[in-house]
Amino acid sequence: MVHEWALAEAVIKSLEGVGGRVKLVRVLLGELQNVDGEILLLALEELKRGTGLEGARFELEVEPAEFECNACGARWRLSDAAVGEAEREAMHFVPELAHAFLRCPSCGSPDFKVVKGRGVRVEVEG
Amino acid sequence: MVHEWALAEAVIKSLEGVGGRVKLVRVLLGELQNVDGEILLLALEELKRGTGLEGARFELEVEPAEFECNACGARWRLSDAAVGEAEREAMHFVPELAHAFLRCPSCGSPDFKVVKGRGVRVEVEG
Amino acid sequence: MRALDPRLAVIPERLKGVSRVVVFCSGKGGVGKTLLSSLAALVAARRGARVGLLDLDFNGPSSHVVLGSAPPPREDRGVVPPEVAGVKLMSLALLAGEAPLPLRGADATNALIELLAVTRWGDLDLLVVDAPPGTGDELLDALRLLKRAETLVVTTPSKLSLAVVARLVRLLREVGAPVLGLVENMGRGGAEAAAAEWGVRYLGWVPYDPAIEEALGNPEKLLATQAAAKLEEALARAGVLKAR
Amino acid sequence: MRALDPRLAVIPERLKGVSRVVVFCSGKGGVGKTLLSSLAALVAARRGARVGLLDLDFNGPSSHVVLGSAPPPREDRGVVPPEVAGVKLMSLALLAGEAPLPLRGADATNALIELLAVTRWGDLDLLVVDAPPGTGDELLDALRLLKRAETLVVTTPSKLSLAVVARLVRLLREVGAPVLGLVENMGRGGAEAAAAEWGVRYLGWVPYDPAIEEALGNPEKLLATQAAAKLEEALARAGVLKAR
Ligand SMILES: Nc1ncnc2c1ncn2[C@@H]1O[C@H](COP(=O)(O)OP(=O)(O)O)[C@@H](O)[C@H]1O
Ligand SMILES: Nc1ncnc2c1ncn2[C@@H]1O[C@H](COP(=O)(O)OP(=O)(O)O)[C@@H](O)[C@H]1O
Ligand SMILES: [Mg+2]
Ligand SMILES: [Mg+2]
Ligand SMILES: [Mg+2]
Ligand SMILES: [Mg+2]
Ligand code: NI
Ligand code: NI
Ligand SMILES: [Zn+2]
Ligand SMILES: [Zn+2]
Repeated sequence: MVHEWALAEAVIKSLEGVGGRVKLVRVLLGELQNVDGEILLLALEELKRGTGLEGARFELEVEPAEFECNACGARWRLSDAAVGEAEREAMHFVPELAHAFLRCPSCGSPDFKVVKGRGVRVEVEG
Repeated sequence: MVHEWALAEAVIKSLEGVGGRVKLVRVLLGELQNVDGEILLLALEELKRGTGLEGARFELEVEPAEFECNACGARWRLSDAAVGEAEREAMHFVPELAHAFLRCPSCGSPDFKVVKGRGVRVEVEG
Repeated sequence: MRALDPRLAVIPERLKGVSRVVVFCSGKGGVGKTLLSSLAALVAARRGARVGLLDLDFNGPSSHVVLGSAPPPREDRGVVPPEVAGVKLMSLALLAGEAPLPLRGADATNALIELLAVTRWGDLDLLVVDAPPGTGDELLDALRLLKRAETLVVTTPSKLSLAVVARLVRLLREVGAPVLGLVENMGRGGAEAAAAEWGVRYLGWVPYDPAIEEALGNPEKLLATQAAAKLEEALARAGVLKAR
Repeated sequence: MRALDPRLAVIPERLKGVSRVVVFCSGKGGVGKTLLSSLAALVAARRGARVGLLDLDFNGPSSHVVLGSAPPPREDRGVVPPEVAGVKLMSLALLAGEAPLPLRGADATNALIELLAVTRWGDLDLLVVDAPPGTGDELLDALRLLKRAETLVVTTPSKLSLAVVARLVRLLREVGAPVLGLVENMGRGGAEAAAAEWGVRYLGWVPYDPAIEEALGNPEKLLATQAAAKLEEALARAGVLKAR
């Protein structure tokens, strides 16, 4: 699961342009990214060295995934879906693979929206 | 420009399911729809007869169109663009034809977002 | 205060007079969706049916090239599609001219909703829909908004097409769209086994017909091709054509 | 408080070792973008170049069918593409299995951003990109996010293809993407006049080659076809292949 490294690199990269002293970095993670928070924090602590982010604290928040069917309007959560380990693994590379592995629990359609819990966002407090 | 009739029909149709007495109907129109407000109001007045909407007053509001370039980030308005009469006419059928007729004034790209001023929305006050 | 989208409300009204909607789809590009859907419309019109043709390939429209020159749509309490060789044609190309029209998915959804909300097809026995390649917004929304739509799946016998079409057939089942059957284009039976494997009715094949290229844009010539004759057989098998 | 998308920030980093990006596009489906882009990657690899192949046809991926079976990507500080016949292949099909993957445009944008943010191509002389048909999110975003991308336009000589490709060529100019030239596939010169008319360099033609179908999935056989030989000439003319 060392894909967390790629993510940590991305977070550090995205902070390069931020001027001034950064005190707090909040990383908002969609549940669909299926990221191991501990590994990510470890990676962030290691990668921040020598970047001017030494003084920054990292905080993680995971947003639960929520889906809405475009066909029948049903709403459901990732925890309601039966997904195997391999599928979860694939989705943590590319969350859009949800459209291959998940189906609306009410009508079976793969045509649904990810209402919440897909992205990665970084918020900075100076 | 009797496309306004189609729109008026659509507005009346969309109100069919609304229960109770309707006092005010606000029709929010994107500038891109390029609709003749007077004709639309006339059509609405005529079509409302015999539908239970006799007591309803219709109000029109036009939202100016605004665009944002996906390539260079520039923002502009419809009034900044040179568009011929035929193009305006085509866009009032299908506002997405903006992507055929308009280009980013800064970089020439057709890959832009319609940030505002495309849709039709109806709001009802009972 | 409630917000409503009036365009969605009027779509069923606009399609009230349309008896049947058949979407030519494939997932794969270049298999002949456009050629066969246009031919199907022409063949049905020749048999006396009232026929419409809706080009949903917004990014690469070409039904108007197959049928030949059509005047722009007319405005009359909505938008009235022009008629070419007995077929009422609606395509963004009739409005966009020669300009490239790069639409993102969300734009395609909106364009489709607008087209369905304003087009006055009148009474039709058959509305033929030419789907774009892929399984993106246009196809998903067409199946969502055209509630009674049936589908006709087009493939060539190539492995590259079959691999993509296999996914499409599963998708059509998942969204609950009826599949009338599979038409094999530019082949001579090579896709029959795949149809059986997928549990889809095999409607027959249309050969690669060298007369097609020259006939593009000329409805009479198109109707005289062997491709048209073979397609007519397949459509009859599918029950899409009324008996003469 | 400022919100940032870390995925976008890391993309240039991921492509740092890539010398050249060439997108095979057309607007039109079924003209051979996938076949020719895969062949191009194979040809370049045989000449000793370090080559990657990115399949952007998310709704109908098939580069993996042309190259033949590839293991799934490996995870190592990101995602490492598997190598097939010297070509590093990245495709959603390697992750999605047989399931249909209907992505709307906004999903395609996100999927592309994720892929570009996590894939570790390493050092490449050439990254070949196989575009989907159409001019939707995948193509627009590829040209937006792969800032140094050059394009190679593929067409057949058919009127139906030329009408669509004409729009694509204008679009590429409008978004400022360099056009290396036009490759005519499954023809023998019929598209040369169109290239001249559009002001695009004509790179040559690749004939319809009946040996292709049997060779799909077998890189050695593919490399031995006449189609590969003719494509190699066209790529050399475009300056895409280093001298041996
Ligand atoms: N049966 C056929 N015989 C000859 N040419 C054909 C036949 N079917 C399709 N074609 C040609 O193949 C190309 C792709 O067909 P088209 O209808 O545009 O496919 P699609 O709509 O699936 O992308 C076009 O040049 C078309 O003229
Ligand atoms: N030069 C060629 N000779 C023979 N078959 C070809 C040739 N080019 C493409 N094909 C076949 O044509 C079909 C469409 O090609 P493909 O690469 O999938 O097109 P696209 O990616 O543009 O949709 C496939 O079945 C492919 O094997
Ligand atoms: Mg990820
Ligand atoms: Mg309109
Ligand atoms: Mg087509
Ligand atoms: Mg392809
Ligand atoms: Ni991982
Ligand atoms: Ni009008
Ligand atoms: Zn559902
Ligand atoms: Zn711009």
